[in-house]
Amino acid sequence: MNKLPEPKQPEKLIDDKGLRIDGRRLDELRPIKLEVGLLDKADGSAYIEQGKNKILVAVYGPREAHPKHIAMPERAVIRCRYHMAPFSVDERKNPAPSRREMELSKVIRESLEPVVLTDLYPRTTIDLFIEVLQSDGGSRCAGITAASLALADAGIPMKEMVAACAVGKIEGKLALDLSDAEDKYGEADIPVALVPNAGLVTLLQMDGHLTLSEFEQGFTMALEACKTLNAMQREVLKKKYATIKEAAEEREEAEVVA
Amino acid sequence: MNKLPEPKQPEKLIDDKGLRIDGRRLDELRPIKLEVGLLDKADGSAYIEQGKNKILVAVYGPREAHPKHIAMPERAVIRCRYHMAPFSVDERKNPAPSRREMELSKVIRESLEPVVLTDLYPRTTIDLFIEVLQSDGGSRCAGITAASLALADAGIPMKEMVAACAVGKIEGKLALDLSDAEDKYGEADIPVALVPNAGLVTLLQMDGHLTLSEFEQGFTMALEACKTLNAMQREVLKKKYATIKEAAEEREEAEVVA
Amino acid sequence: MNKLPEPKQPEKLIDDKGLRIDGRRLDELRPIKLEVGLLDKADGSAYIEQGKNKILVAVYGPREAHPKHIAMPERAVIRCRYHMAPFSVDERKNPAPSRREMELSKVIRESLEPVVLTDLYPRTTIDLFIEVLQSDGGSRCAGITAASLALADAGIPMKEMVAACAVGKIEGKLALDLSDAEDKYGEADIPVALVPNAGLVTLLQMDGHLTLSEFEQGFTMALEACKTLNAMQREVLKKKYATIKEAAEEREEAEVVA
Amino acid sequence: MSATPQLPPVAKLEQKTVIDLVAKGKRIDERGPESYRPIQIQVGLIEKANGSAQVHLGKSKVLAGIKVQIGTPFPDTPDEGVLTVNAELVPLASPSFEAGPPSEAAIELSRVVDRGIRESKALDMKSLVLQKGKTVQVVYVDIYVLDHDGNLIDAASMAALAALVNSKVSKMEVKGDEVINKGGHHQLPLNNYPVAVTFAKVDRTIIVDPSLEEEQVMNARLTVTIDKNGDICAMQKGGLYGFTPDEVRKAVHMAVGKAAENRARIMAAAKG
Amino acid sequence: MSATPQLPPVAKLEQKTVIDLVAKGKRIDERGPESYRPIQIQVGLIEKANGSAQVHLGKSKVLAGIKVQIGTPFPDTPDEGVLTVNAELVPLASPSFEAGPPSEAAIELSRVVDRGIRESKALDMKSLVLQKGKTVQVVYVDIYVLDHDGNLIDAASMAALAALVNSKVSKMEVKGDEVINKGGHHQLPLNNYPVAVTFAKVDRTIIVDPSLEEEQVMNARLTVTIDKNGDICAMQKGGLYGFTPDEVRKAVHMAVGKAAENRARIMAAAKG
Amino acid sequence: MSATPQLPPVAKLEQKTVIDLVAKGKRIDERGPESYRPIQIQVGLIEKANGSAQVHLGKSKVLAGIKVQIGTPFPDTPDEGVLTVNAELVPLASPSFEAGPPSEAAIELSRVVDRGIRESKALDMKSLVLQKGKTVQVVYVDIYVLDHDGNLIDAASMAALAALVNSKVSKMEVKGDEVINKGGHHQLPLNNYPVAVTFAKVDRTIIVDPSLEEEQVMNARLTVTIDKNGDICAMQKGGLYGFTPDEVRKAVHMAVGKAAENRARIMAAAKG
Repeated sequence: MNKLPEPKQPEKLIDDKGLRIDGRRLDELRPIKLEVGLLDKADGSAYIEQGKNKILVAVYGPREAHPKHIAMPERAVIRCRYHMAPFSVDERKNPAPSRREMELSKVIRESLEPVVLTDLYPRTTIDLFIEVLQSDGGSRCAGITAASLALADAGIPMKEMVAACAVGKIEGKLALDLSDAEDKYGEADIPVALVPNAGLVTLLQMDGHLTLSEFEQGFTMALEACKTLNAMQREVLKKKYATIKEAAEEREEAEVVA
Repeated sequence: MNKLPEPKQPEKLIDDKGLRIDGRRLDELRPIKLEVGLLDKADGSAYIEQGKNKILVAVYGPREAHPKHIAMPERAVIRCRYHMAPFSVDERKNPAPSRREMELSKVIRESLEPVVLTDLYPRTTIDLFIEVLQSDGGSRCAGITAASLALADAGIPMKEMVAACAVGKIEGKLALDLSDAEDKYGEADIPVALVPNAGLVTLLQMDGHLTLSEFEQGFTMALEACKTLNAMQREVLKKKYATIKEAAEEREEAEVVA
Repeated sequence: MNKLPEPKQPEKLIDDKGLRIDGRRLDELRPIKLEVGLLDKADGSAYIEQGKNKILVAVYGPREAHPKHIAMPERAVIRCRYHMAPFSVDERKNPAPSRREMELSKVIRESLEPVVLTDLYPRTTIDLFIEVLQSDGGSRCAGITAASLALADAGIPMKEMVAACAVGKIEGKLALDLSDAEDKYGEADIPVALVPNAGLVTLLQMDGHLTLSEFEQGFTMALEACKTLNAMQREVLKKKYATIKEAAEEREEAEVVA
Repeated sequence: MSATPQLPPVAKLEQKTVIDLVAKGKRIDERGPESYRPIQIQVGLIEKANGSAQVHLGKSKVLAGIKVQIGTPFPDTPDEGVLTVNAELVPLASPSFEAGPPSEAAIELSRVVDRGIRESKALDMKSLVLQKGKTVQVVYVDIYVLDHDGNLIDAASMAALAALVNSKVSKMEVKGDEVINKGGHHQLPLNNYPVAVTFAKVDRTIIVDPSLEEEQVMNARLTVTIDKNGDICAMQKGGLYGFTPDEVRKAVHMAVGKAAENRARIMAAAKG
Repeated sequence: MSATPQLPPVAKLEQKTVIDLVAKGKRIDERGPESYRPIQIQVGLIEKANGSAQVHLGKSKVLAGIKVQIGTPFPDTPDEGVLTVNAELVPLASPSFEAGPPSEAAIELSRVVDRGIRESKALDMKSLVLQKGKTVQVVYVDIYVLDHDGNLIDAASMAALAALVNSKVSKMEVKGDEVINKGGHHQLPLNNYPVAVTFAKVDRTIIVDPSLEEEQVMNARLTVTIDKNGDICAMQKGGLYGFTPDEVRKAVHMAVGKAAENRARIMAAAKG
Repeated sequence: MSATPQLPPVAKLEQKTVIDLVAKGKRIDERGPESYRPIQIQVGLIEKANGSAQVHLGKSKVLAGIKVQIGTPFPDTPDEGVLTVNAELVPLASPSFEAGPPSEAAIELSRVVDRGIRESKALDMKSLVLQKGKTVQVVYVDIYVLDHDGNLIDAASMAALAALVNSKVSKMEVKGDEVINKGGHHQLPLNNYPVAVTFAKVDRTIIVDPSLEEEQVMNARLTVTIDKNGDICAMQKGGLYGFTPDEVRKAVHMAVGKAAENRARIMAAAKG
């Protein structure tokens, strides 16, 4: 007896109108909020809310590799830590990294490696810290989406940004961007990360049960969603630079006036 | 309640004819199978079956010491890990090294140190990995016997090979090469390793109860068994080199023919 | 059910005559025994008994920093480990360092840093090992008092010695140098370390409940007790050097005679 | 082992500026010696927690989350629940933080916040018992540092208290062998509202709420935690040097007023 | 933290040879792009285990052992047994493996094998319950890598499945407070037979079953685990680069046939 | 992994002196080859322990403390209590000891002492049971090395035995769900009194009770633990070289007399 009474399983994941428990259509993303540059100490940072996911990402680097023996003579080493706050999930999570967090740190790093111009910064590390403050299904994908923005915010040269989104199967139907409950009581989940212009899939995992044609259809849904998310990412950066430019212009004007 | 029902204790360890539960005489070794050179990646390897013991040994080295500060300027450092697979024993063993495994790694290393010509390879390490895939009493001795062969297979210069065997006391009588059940329900166990030509005992442990004269008699039995095992070790190497030589001759012949 | 029957809580901590369970007055220190130079291998050592506290302190250094990267180019690094023996407390303590021991190691180190002339020994470490063999309330303060002596015994140059003592509140009254039971059933505890001539408070912690005026009064009591302890410290060193001097003179005399 | 910390190299000039300003009764961010940086408190950000609060103290940012679980009491306190305070100095928050088991700084931070709550008897431990000696509520207060610009103790202490005030827990009871929801929610029962106030000694001056730049040049640090009655419930001195007894006395007296101000801020924010 | 791995220095020339061959539709060990290396499967080598299998995949060697113990169910699945998959990359198997806690490669390996078994519902978890909510069988699948010459995921996945098929467990029941043997043995109840098929992308070509030399030059890796119905139950992409969507589609389709072939091999070997 | 130890650099000259003396049948501290250093044993120093003893063996100092707690038996020995021997080589005792988890030297030390006690059946394990299969006494023997001047095994073995003889435990019983004091105390029930005797081989000579200087030049070490009847209950060879069979035989015979002498010292000291 060391557990709280469990929240009940929802009776149905899709209602008669074809809507999901949070009112979404099957091919609809959850509400997304993206921000960059919130942290003072980090070289770059970003924040994403996707459904109830709340994820903060910081980038430090390129900086001197420490300890030195991890440095590589011809490129920067990318290091990545996906970590969940103890209060981010229903049952308190022990803060020591779990096997799941270690695996996700690896696949997230691998999803971002292809776009970072690591050969510009030999002997350094570029460190990515993804802190899941609240988790609601799809946190690895949301983490990748935010991490790309944090890298951009840190001024790390990249070919382009990576966006990620999962598609799943609930009650036999493919559904985009599963929430926690949908993931738990659904039948499959496929997280996908895409480098849109290069047309490269850099994250692909799956668990559950899918026929080949379900996979084919779901994979395509996920790729489309990645493109949508990539557009949002670019929008956020555009806004940021607009703000910076505006501020600069105002400063210039002020100087002219003065 | 976290245990499976226990296997029953045998009623008698020695029957009316003086034979043991596996049909052996008191002074009889278990069936032994020795092989060398089974592993592809290791610099040397050996395999031993002794009763139900199944033990695989790999040698890597001499190789650059890593981390560097463990290197010694005037000799090679020998490192040794005795490790049990989780499925090697009745109750699943946690894969993290136990205190017992740490002690055995030490005494096994110390049993082999005297024969390796470590001064030929200063600043390097010679690494010995002993993996007990199935354990059946006497695994430290079987591990030493196999480790000597693996060192020879790796071409590490040695004065000679070390062989090891335990002798024990069951139902008041000295018995060679105890099996698991005999060790568990017996009264004493003395693992011994011998460098035969040098006449040096390099492993000697004991637990249980022995009078001085029992020790004297048992110790002598163990030393004799070590010599028998050493002959087997040499036989295996001889066969290996014969095979290599044959292959070389065939190759030569083939070349002559061609 | 994994606990021994608990010792009973004393009915009263202060009796009708104003005396405490061990017969002390409220402003009275426990019996104290101080010794220096008991250990052979350490560069300096000291031992304190304060009530039932029995604490041994060793100092090693200044010695080469190991690993090297912890060294500081302009000063010695002080390292400190406060550690409790498993048998030092009522319930056996796991020998792995607890969070409490880690915190105390830090505040004890910080209490001693100001007096050690660390700039005389750049690139070295001065290591302090405080082993609580038996604990009886106030062990961090007793540890500081003994550690200063051990530093002196090791010949580490210091501005002066630090002395420490706690004051607490039991049954609403301020009381000096709480014992274990008083700490457990009392209402507050304030450990204080003082550098007497410099007039610097280098350890100050508190837990419990104190009004401002209680704090003011208790703090003053603790500072006075620190001065008393400092006199004892100096006495011990004086005696030590007297003994050394005597021995030297005897030797000289003996030489003259010879 | 605790070792003299290696401080990041701060430019000597910058260091001198910070010290010189303090010596003149000024500060690098233009505050007075006895002023806090701007404080923002937001509660309830983490819906999955039983309570949460984020505190911005200048540029320092700390998030605290409360989780209430079911567990067994400690054998020597069968009639009390369990309180666990844990602080994580995640490497996201500062170039000086490293991934791995809690550093001594993280342990000290959690223990100082813990002492404030525990010693002021803020949380009613007896009310957490569901079945004496067997089943109790375990209250986890997890402190997550998101941006480290100095004085984490005060930020964490405020975040922890605000999160406790913000808490909402299902009403539970034990039936047979199971814990069941009785329906409805309640706040964790609080009897006190401790607030930590931290002082630094820079050169010979006592300032309140040191920023990171000030911490890097301070001689020593003193935290005084004050309860709702203006009494002291916890103290902690840190740093490589010390305080004169008079400096200690001055800080203790100053803490009472500062704590009251910050407590009012917390209550206002937490009750919304 | 996960860091860009430091690959062992492979001679540039050798690296080029491997790549050039693949580009021409050939491979360094003379296989075709869509061929596995020779596969040998032996079961029952470890008598003390409840099931065991050794797989030789070319020169890669993996041993899997099953242990069935008694334990308690997870609180949120009181009516299911427990499955634990663990992989050890012991330093005996490769100069690149180190003694110590599981590396991220070992964790990924065990988790990919675990997902195949768990998500295909291969093991009938409900049948492992001896007493609902209290006593269940815990099935440990321990994967032991003995020689690492590439594509450990497929070798481990085959070894794990063969060991499960090879399993023999005493029939048990709970009487009063004890677990007792009812007499007799049975195989662990299996409902599915998942097989992992791993592809590598070398230069721009997709090959199956990469050897170590090929892994060291590959751009990326994709594992597709196929169940007995030809459906997908798990996938895992690895490596520093990516796949085009079409490459993914091609691999998924190719996996179905390869899995069926290897499943037939496993069943033949395991049933003897 | 166990690695060839890096011995502290001992001046070659000093090393030679130690060896030359032993070769002549002498020793650097003027003992004979078969003599122990002076032994002092004090018991009862740690009042909070259930038993304690401090042994000075020359300049080596070892403290052993006994704690008796309540716990559950191991599943395979439901009718026996639990004995746990642990040794700490705290860095206070030697410049060669480091803080951290037990080194292999500490583990070997604790296991050799443990085997002496366990294999001689010194402690009556059955008498530690309070409720079969459920509640037993757990006897912790903690060995604390305070000053390391060689031959820690013998010093620790003597301290452990003396602490056991010195023990005083409340009489307990189980009532309902609780362990209660019956009133009164008793000694832990001892049936045997094992004593370890350690030999070193320096050059070609066997000496007893090696000091640290002698350990640093010895070829090998042999410990023989002798029970009260003069029989052997444990042995342990250590060190980088070996013994001839005759040297082993000689040591075993010599151990009997030495053990008897030291046992008498322990009993005298422990019974006061």
